[in-house]
Amino acid sequence: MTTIDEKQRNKAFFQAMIEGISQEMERDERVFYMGQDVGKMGGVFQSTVGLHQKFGANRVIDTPISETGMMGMALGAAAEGMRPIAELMFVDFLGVCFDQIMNEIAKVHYMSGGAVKQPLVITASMGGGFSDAAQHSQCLHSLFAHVPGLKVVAPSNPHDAKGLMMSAIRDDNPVVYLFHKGILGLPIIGFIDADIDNNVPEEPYSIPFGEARIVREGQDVTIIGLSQTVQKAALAAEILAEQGIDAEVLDPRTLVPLDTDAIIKSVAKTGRLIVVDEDYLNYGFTGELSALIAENLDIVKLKSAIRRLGVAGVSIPYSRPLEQVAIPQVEDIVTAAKEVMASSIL
Amino acid sequence: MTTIDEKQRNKAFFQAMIEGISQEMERDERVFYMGQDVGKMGGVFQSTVGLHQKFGANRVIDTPISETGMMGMALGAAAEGMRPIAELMFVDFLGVCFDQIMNEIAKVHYMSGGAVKQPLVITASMGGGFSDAAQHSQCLHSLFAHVPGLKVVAPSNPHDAKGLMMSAIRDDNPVVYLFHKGILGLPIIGFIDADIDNNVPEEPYSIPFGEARIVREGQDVTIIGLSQTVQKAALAAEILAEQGIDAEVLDPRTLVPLDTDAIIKSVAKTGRLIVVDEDYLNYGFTGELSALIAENLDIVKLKSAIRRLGVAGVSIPYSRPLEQVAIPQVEDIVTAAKEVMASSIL
Amino acid sequence: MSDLNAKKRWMYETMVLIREYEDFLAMAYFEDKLPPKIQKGLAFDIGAGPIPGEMHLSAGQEAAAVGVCAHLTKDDSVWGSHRSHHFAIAKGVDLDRMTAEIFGKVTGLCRGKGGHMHLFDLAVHYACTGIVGGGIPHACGAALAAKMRGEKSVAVAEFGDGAANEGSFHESLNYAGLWKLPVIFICQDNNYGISVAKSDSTAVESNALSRAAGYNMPGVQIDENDPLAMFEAFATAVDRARRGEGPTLIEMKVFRYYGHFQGDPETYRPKGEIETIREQDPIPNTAEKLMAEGILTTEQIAEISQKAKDRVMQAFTFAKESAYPDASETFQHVFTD
Amino acid sequence: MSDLNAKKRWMYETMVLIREYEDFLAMAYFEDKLPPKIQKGLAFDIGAGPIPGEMHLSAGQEAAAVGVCAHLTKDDSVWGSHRSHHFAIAKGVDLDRMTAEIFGKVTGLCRGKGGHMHLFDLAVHYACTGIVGGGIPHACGAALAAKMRGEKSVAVAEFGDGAANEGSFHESLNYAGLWKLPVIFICQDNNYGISVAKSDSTAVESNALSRAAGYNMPGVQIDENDPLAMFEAFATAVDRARRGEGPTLIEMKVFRYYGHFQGDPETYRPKGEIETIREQDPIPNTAEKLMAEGILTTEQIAEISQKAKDRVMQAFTFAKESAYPDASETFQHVFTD
Ligand SMILES: Cc1ncc(C[n+]2csc(CCOP(=O)(O)OP(=O)(O)O)c2C)c(N)n1
Ligand SMILES: Cc1ncc(C[n+]2csc(CCOP(=O)(O)OP(=O)(O)O)c2C)c(N)n1
Ligand SMILES: [Mg+2]
Ligand SMILES: [Mg+2]
Repeated sequence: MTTIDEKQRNKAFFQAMIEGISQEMERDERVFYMGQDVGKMGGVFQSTVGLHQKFGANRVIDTPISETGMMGMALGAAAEGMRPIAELMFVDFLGVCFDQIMNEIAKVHYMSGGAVKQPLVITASMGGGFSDAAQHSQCLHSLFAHVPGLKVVAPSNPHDAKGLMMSAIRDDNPVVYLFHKGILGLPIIGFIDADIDNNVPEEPYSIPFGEARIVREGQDVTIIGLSQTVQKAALAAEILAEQGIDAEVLDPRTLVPLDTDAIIKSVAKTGRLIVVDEDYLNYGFTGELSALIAENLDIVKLKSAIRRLGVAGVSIPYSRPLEQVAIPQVEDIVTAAKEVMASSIL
Repeated sequence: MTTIDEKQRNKAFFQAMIEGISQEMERDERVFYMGQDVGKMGGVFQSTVGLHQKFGANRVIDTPISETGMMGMALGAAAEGMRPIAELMFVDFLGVCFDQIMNEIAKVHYMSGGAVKQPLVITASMGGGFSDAAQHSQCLHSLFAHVPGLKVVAPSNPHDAKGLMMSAIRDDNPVVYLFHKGILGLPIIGFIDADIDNNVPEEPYSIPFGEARIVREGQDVTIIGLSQTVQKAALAAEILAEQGIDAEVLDPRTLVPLDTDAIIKSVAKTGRLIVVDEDYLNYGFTGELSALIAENLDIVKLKSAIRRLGVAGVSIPYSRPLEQVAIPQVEDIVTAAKEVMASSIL
Repeated sequence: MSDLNAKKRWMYETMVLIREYEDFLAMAYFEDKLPPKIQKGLAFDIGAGPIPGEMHLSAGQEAAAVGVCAHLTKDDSVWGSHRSHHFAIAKGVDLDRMTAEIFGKVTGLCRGKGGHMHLFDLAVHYACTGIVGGGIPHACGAALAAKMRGEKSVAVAEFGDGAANEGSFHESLNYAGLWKLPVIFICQDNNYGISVAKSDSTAVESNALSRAAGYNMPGVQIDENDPLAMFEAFATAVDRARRGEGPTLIEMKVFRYYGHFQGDPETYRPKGEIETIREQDPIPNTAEKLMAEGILTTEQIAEISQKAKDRVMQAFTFAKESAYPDASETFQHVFTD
Repeated sequence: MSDLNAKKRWMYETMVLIREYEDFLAMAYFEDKLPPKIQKGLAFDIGAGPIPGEMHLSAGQEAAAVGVCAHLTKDDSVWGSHRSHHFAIAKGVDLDRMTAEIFGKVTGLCRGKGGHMHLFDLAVHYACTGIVGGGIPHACGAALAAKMRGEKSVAVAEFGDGAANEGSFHESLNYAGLWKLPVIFICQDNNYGISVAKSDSTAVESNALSRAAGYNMPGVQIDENDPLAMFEAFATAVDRARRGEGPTLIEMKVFRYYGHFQGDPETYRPKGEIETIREQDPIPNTAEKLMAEGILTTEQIAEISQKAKDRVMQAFTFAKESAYPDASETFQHVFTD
């Protein structure tokens, strides 16, 4: 959506993310990166390509397949003044180390009455769409966001990928940084690119948490996504525009902190809300955003009932035709928007 | 709220729960119970008192402090036709075994295309209120409910405790059964008893999942809680009644499946909703229930914005005066109800 | 033919079938995944083609599977990992339905819902999981069930060297040792966890030699990729388990002939390693031995090879010709009811 | 007095202080928790009184803490568990602020937010956690930080016999052995995990003797509840760690004089056990030894006892007299900003 000028420096998401990490590692020698296959291999999803060569095996560290140990070590190292980045290869694996994340890392600062800091970043790939089946396709941002004490970041585009990574590393609190495999721009996985913002300036820059991005302004209906679903929403908005529906697309970018003002403002303007998510539909992100509006109906006048799209009560099936149904697609957003426009509340 | 007649057989929650387990273990020899200190000791929260004596060490099994192993074994045993009950001493410890719950137990039936059954129950104590601090006071039902493939049950009173336990054990699917320490009726932990339904018939009975209980009928505002917050809501309703506010108190009893009809019907009647929870406020139960109404504003006409109460963005603090603030109390519900009654939407 | 010789022959045949299957799949996997059929700019599209998603092949690890399964009955269970085709085949999983599953077809073992890391065949008590270490306690649970019911069946957990560093390994082995469960742990040491060599992930040389004692169970290290060595070691272990004397940890050196997943550039693999391990391929080695023992002839070896090829072709044809599940199945099988 | 004798004296004094603290706390804990002050029908109210919540006491385990901490500097870190008062005191945590924390007061180490399982004192690099096994990898992380920065400090993880069956134990020890981290693991074998005896939870007799080898580190078992034995064993371990040669696992037999938590009916405890272990109390034993060595006199022992009582009283008075945090603090300290 940005117009390309001479100054534009287009990068893929994964490159932008690595650039952010690399610049922070240069600036601050307390920053180090650990995870499975993040060393020589450069990450199974190329999340660390070049870092091992640049910073050496002492700062870009291959770990055993022992995520609980890794997360616990991140806590200990952070408490002692280091600034670890710990990568979960797939966010699906949070289950093997969720205690360290939920009960230890997230709680130490609070439990210590502010005495102990946890300047660490947990990175993880997420998302489906390429038939990697039920245990390797999940988006589980809602689980992290539910737990007080974690900041949760999920950029939708290369520009934000770098700026939010730099903010994450500079933050003195634990930050969960999630990257969707289907927007990384890897040469081995199909990806969606609605050209939201592929311009990645070379100089370091950070993007504050808690500030939503208005991806597209519109008057008729607000569509909020996260990570890859922002890309899908942007594509849906283009189709909708052709059909005379002027959608506003909003990217909260960070779930914690959440830019509640921007969301309320947008829905107050359009009077209609669709929340699109690739995480499970119930008891999560789509519920929280819908509730935010439901709590503010004294200042937001809705024209239609809120509409939620997500992975509705099922695990991610392997077979492609089923996976396509389980995960909300661009057409589902288009259909939902048309239905919302056609409906009205009592 | 039930009137006591001669047939009334009052039992504490923990006794009712044990009776349910015991009767199922008598009926079906495939049922066994395992967990830490559930044997001779009868459970740290007396969840298995008498079972070890009655059924022996082969069916009521003390485990090492190895929750991942235990949950994984429950899966394997269930796949081979047994019907395990696996107890997590505190639900807070789900983190050390969440992979087995989320990626294995919850998904096996779906991933196998229906071939493999998982007739097992995960029980866990939950809740705070007695200064057990951040890692031993949580209510984490939203985390389970977010994951497709798990049924999630949290009874609020002794009658339901037995009936829902029997249903849980008879269910061919994985069921998470949560009991709040502050309603168990133990002689060592203070508890709330609004006398919702303490009548526990001796003969076996099961209560179907997905059927809410209307704890109190009312016209002005619907208050929905879960587990202990239902008790608190019932007490709040009594206070509100004295102040001329006629609250309807609803107990969904099971989060998955959720009795959406009952909730919609109640809120359609009262036009006002307060959701009270002891789990964390954001990205969870209160959001889901609010969203349910927000999605149905074409059939529900709200008079006021929805109001949510929960543990708002903090871990549970140890110090009593802080914990009292962090966890929604009866007075908070009363205040919220009065505010909701006084407000109105655009 | 003696029972033992019949088993040896079965092991050889099964190894050949597995190898044939994996080698065929290795290539079939790339169908429609390469330019120009895929999204512009991609060099390879993991999600494209008739066999989408990750693919972990077991070629080079057949010996472990056949040495184990030669001793198992249908009632014994096997709990595998992300790299488990060899055990599935050796355990007798229906090859047509397994292949259909890998193609995501409705005729698949899981009606297309599981995929290659999630093969379930109740008929032969076989299951696997994609979470490293995740399946190990499942085997303990099956063993516990057998023990509780007084049945003689055993359970097998099979996993890689990398999995032995997960907490689940430790907890499972402790349960097994403590409760004397009829379970056998098969650690296949292919020297890698994806790109990381065992010496960079594991504090000790051998899990069997250094860790089994920590759980009060025998640890057996098999230092050669040889089905007969596994056959022998497992015989002892399975007897012990069936007698109610408890678990055993067996570790075996195996080879990973392909990348961790298909498409893996394997830049971490030392030069010449593939050639070295290919030279030690247990299939021709076993063929030689069985010929020397008079159990197989050259003609029979050719026959076995042809039979395997035919069987594989039949399975792939079945899979290809099967239909995809109907979209409505997406919302089925969450719960039994 | 020689350095060694001064250390021995310090160990004795510190043991006495810990014991005095725990014994006093054991009783103080029950204040306002019994009828008639509590909810009708209750026999005991865990949440009532000035010290609410669970309470795990370390009386009988002092020897482990002082034998370790005698070798540590302020910069070395200790990572404890739910039962860690002994290590906190031996590591030099501010006793007033520790006690205020246990009372939930704003002058507490954590301004009242943590409670007795969550004591953090950055000044002396001390932390603990209520999740069994949860703190073990934290020590590895601190050791990793020291190693990365080329510092000579070491980290200590202290935990119980029950914790050694958690996956986190295994993963942590593997990291430590693999990366030769300057960390020492102290497993305190009090023979129980709540009500379950070690023989009912652990497949082996000794973690040190049977499991350390699985992580390529020395395992030392100390079969007596003796501070001097720990002092010696730890000397070797800490030297090794500071020399960059890697971790050690030390296991020591200790006693749990109280219930798992205060209020525990302890019906699982064999008759006479308490008497037997009380007879072997290391405090009088150590006093005798030090008197025989001429390090302490009877008068000094009485003095030490009185000093400990005074110190404990001072801490409890400080705690009692301190204010509770303001309600508004509930919503502070979630994030640094
Ligand atoms: C808990 C978990 N962590 C990481 C992964 C990613 N992963 C899949 S296979 C694999 C390597 C496993 O190594 P090993 O156990 O030796 O098996 P091999 O692949 O060599 O057969 C890894 C790290 C996973 N699937 N699950
Ligand atoms: C992960 C986890 N599981 C269970 C518990 C409950 N629990 C608290 S202390 C304890 C016993 C621990 O035994 P051990 O490690 O031997 O320490 P001890 O209490 O004997 O000092 C248990 C089971 C817990 N806190 N964390
Ligand atoms: Mg391997
Ligand atoms: Mg113990």
